[in-house]
Amino acid sequence: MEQMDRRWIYLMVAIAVIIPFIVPAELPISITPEAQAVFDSVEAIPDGSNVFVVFDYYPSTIAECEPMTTTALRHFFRKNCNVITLSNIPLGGPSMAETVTRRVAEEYGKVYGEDYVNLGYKYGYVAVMTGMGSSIESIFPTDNSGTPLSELPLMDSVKNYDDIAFIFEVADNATADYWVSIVNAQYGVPMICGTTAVGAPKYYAFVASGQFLGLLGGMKGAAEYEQLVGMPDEAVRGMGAQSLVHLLIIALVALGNIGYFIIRYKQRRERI
Amino acid sequence: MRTTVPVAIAFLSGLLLVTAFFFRADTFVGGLSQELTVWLTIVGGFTLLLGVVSIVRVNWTAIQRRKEGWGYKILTILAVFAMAIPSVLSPDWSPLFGRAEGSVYDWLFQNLQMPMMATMFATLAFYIASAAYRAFRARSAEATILLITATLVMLWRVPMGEYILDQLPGDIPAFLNTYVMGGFNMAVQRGIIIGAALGAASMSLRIILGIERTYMGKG
Amino acid sequence: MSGVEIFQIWLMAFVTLALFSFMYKDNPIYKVAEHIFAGLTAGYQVGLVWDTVVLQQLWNPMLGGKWWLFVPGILGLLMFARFWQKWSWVSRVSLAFVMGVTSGIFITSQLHGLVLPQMQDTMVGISEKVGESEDPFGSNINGLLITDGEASDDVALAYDDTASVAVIAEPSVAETGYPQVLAGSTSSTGESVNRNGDASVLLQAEFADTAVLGFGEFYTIEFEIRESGEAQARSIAQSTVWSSGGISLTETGSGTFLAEYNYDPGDAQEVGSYDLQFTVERRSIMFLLTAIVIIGVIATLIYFYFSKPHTGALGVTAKVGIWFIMISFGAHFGYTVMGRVSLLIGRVQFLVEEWIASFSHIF
Amino acid sequence: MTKPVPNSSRFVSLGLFTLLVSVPQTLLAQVAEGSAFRVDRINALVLVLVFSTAVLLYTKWAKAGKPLYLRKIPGLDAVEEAVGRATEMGRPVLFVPGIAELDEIETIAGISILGRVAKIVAQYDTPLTVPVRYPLVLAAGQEVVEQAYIEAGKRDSYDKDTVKYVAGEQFAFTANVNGYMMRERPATNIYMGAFFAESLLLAETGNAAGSIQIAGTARPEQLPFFIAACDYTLMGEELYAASAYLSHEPIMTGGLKGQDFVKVLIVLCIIIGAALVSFGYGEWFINLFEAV
Repeated sequence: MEQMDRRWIYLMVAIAVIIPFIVPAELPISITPEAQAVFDSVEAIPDGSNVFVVFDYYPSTIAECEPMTTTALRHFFRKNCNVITLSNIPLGGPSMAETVTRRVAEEYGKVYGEDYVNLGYKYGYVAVMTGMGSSIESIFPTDNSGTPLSELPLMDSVKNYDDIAFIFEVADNATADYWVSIVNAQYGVPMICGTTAVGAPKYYAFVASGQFLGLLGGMKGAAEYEQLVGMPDEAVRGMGAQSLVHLLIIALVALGNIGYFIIRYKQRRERI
Repeated sequence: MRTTVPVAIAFLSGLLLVTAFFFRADTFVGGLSQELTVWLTIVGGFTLLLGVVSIVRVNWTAIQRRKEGWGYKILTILAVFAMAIPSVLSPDWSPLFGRAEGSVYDWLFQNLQMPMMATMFATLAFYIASAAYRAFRARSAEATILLITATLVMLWRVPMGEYILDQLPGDIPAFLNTYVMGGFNMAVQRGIIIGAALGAASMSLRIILGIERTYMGKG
Repeated sequence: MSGVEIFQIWLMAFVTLALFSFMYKDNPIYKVAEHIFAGLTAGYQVGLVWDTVVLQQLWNPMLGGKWWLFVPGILGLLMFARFWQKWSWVSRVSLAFVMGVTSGIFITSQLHGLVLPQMQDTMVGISEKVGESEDPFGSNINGLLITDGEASDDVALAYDDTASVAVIAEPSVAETGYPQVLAGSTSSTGESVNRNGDASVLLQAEFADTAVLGFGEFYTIEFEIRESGEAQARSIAQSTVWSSGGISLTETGSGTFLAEYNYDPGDAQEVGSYDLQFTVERRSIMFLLTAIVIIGVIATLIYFYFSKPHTGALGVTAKVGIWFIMISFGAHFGYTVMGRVSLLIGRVQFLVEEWIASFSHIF
Repeated sequence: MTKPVPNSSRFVSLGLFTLLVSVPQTLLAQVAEGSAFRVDRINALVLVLVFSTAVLLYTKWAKAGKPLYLRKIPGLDAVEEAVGRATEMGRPVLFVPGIAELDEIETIAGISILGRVAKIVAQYDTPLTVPVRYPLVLAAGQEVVEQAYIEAGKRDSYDKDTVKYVAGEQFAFTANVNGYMMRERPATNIYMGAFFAESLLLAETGNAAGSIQIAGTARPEQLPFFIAACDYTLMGEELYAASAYLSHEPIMTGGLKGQDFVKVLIVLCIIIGAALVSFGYGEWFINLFEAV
């Protein structure tokens, strides 16, 4: 059993992940208090406020992160909030912010420059986050496509963090730590974080301390948020496959351990 | 000269930023530090290009010396230029130039780079399953705790698993969220966060004071 | 679906499958995809830096009058000096600037933004606030009048002069939060509140709770008075985790409670008129969770403490630390599995819902 | 590794002086004028000053040669044993100093542990392979290994290709190292430094190849995989402590001791605060730690 070719395991995983897409099943999705808090805190923002939606993730984790940004944008646009997007990721961040935001904005008939703006990317997240405290324009003289901020009507009323009501950070890396330690701690802008599952356990500490008002952890977190906003989409559809593969992996762990204990038991018997 | 100047620059710029933290933004120190942060975003931007130059150089040398697999390396260099050249040309000349939607740059990103990056990481799901089978053994008390917690969390975080947990007595999902994630895990993460913050602060202090220079490549 | 779109989907599917093919074994198609991938990643940064840094942040502002930006521009260019052995030390100047500014921001932000709040939040008591009544009276309330038994003027100030005490109050808000103080519920008996007399007055307040008290939950109740115009209220009776503070609590009906306190005005207060305030908090004994958090944080910090050998009490704490750490890492492992699986789901979602779906447009 | 440079002490004393004397003075002057100073951040200032003083004093003492105790890390003994085992079996030792650049503190720690490992390896004449991902790490690694061979008196056995640049891309690097493990079947694999998603790929392949594995990284999200698949794991700050312990580098030791000192203060504050809060007298104390 120890010698089983790993490719058989790969094949089992592939089957477990494909089946639910061919035979979809509707699964009830329970809501954790952390996800509920995300929804509630966004709901509590006055309609029409200016908010940041931050695309701090690489294209490698779109499966987990894009459902979060998409749903957040829908949630904000539904509340007629003005959305400002930016990214601290030099690989794909600004492009994804552009594509995703445009797509969702079209659903809601929002106008670029008036209802939403994509600031794009600048190097050095600590400097970017610190610098925007005094002046967003000094760090981002233009938006992502090179239009000066002064030509964008929305940015007339947005000068620095004082004009930002909320930060919706979606991250697959440690940039969320700096949004907490720099922007939230020094400028008091309320924020929540949507993160890949890998980062979620750490961020429970920031939720407990109230530095994050809520937390979305991985695809399940995204599914919960989609459910709460009332627009089930990719993440909700993914839950079936997620369930099957988890059960498969648990079965594999159990199988591996049973084999291990049998071998150990035999060895012990032989010794006696 | 070769060491003193960099060390002095790190010292002055670092000290200014530390000082500015304790002053309001509209002071002289505040204004100066704001200017320096803007400068950092400019200077630092160039470091991204260093990596590009390195890649081209390394691959080019490999091609010249006909090292193993040099044919593939030609593809790498071609891909660099295919992405880079149209993006630095002015979009006023052609909609294919620049970075906007419809440009070569954006097209290559959306249709090649993005699916490739996503796939690279997706393969980890296979490896993790195989590793779970092979490597995760209850070898010791510690490993057993890790294994049990991991299994419970895996069950809890998916609908089917949660259904199974709900069949057991007691409210296990709520217990997991409140006590395991919000209790044990949170406390440990907090300890680690505090420790890591002290480590980062200590490193920064040594860089500002010029005691730590490994970043300069000084062995 | 247009031909271009189908081509794009097939291209994406091709590179996805090419990279997956490595699972089976290393092969030339995988290598082609892998090498193109490395090149694109590098090329992406060129366009990004050229546009967002060189043009947007440097060149255009300089033309716009910020001529001094040539300094960071030159510092940036100096970075490339590292490719010439002889001049590579020059690039250290730029690097030192980047490291200096970053470190300067780091020191304060790490200590201020992470250490302080995380410490602060660990200093928790054994009970935690679950709900709190809003200050129900706002500013336009009647109050509590304390007389010395002679100054009828005082009485005339605000209230009916036959009464030496007058209470109280239409709560102005009671909509949000729980427990809720009930409208018109706070009252006292009509007995005299004379600070020279020995009669006490019964203060009563009613509140309602939408949810039944759970296991380990209880109320803390506070009667406070505030002199008109004074910001700070003075507590006259307080029930805490540890004591009832002389306040008795009885359940009067489904979900409504009556808090009573015998107030002896001779105790403390000056003659005058006061606003009466009443708050109720619903708290929960969080002894277990609190203990886990405090012990966990301390044990983890001690585990990573290197200045003393881990023997004796320190050793025990460190041992506890390692068990906590293993639980946390178990959670990490579970979550990481979830994350990796999600990424695979994303790709399969694409292959099934877009690529396979496109078959119908072709065949 | 980082060697003291002649004028560094001048900067240290200059820095100490500035931080401890002039900054508070300027700040106090500002307070007196009632102007620009953020009085509400005085708690952070106190923390910064206490912390800086602790780190710098310990560093100074360490440089002055004062014996500073650091406890031994259990996994470190295992390193020696594991290298011994490789010698017995006549198979090589693989050392991966993480996949991050040299500006990452974990990489620096990894490289300094490499120095120690290389010395043992040199003494036993066991072959060593060190794949790296960045040119700067390559330079630092080569220097450290060469130095170790010289110190062990085996200058002639040093092979310049011991430390080699493998690939710049994460997964290309991993694939290469994995291939090496399956082909050469090293008896001992040591991973010390910053690891990311490849941690599992490396550790699992090493496990399959039957090597003894010792790992160390400060990234909590990767530690579960090392713990499960390796025989010994240095967790988090243990990595730094190990490198300080092995290298006796005053900068590292001093930093570690300074952090330890502040950790004790933090633990004390938490205990006092929690006690005060539990008895209902904690508000003022908690407010001392308010971050604004």
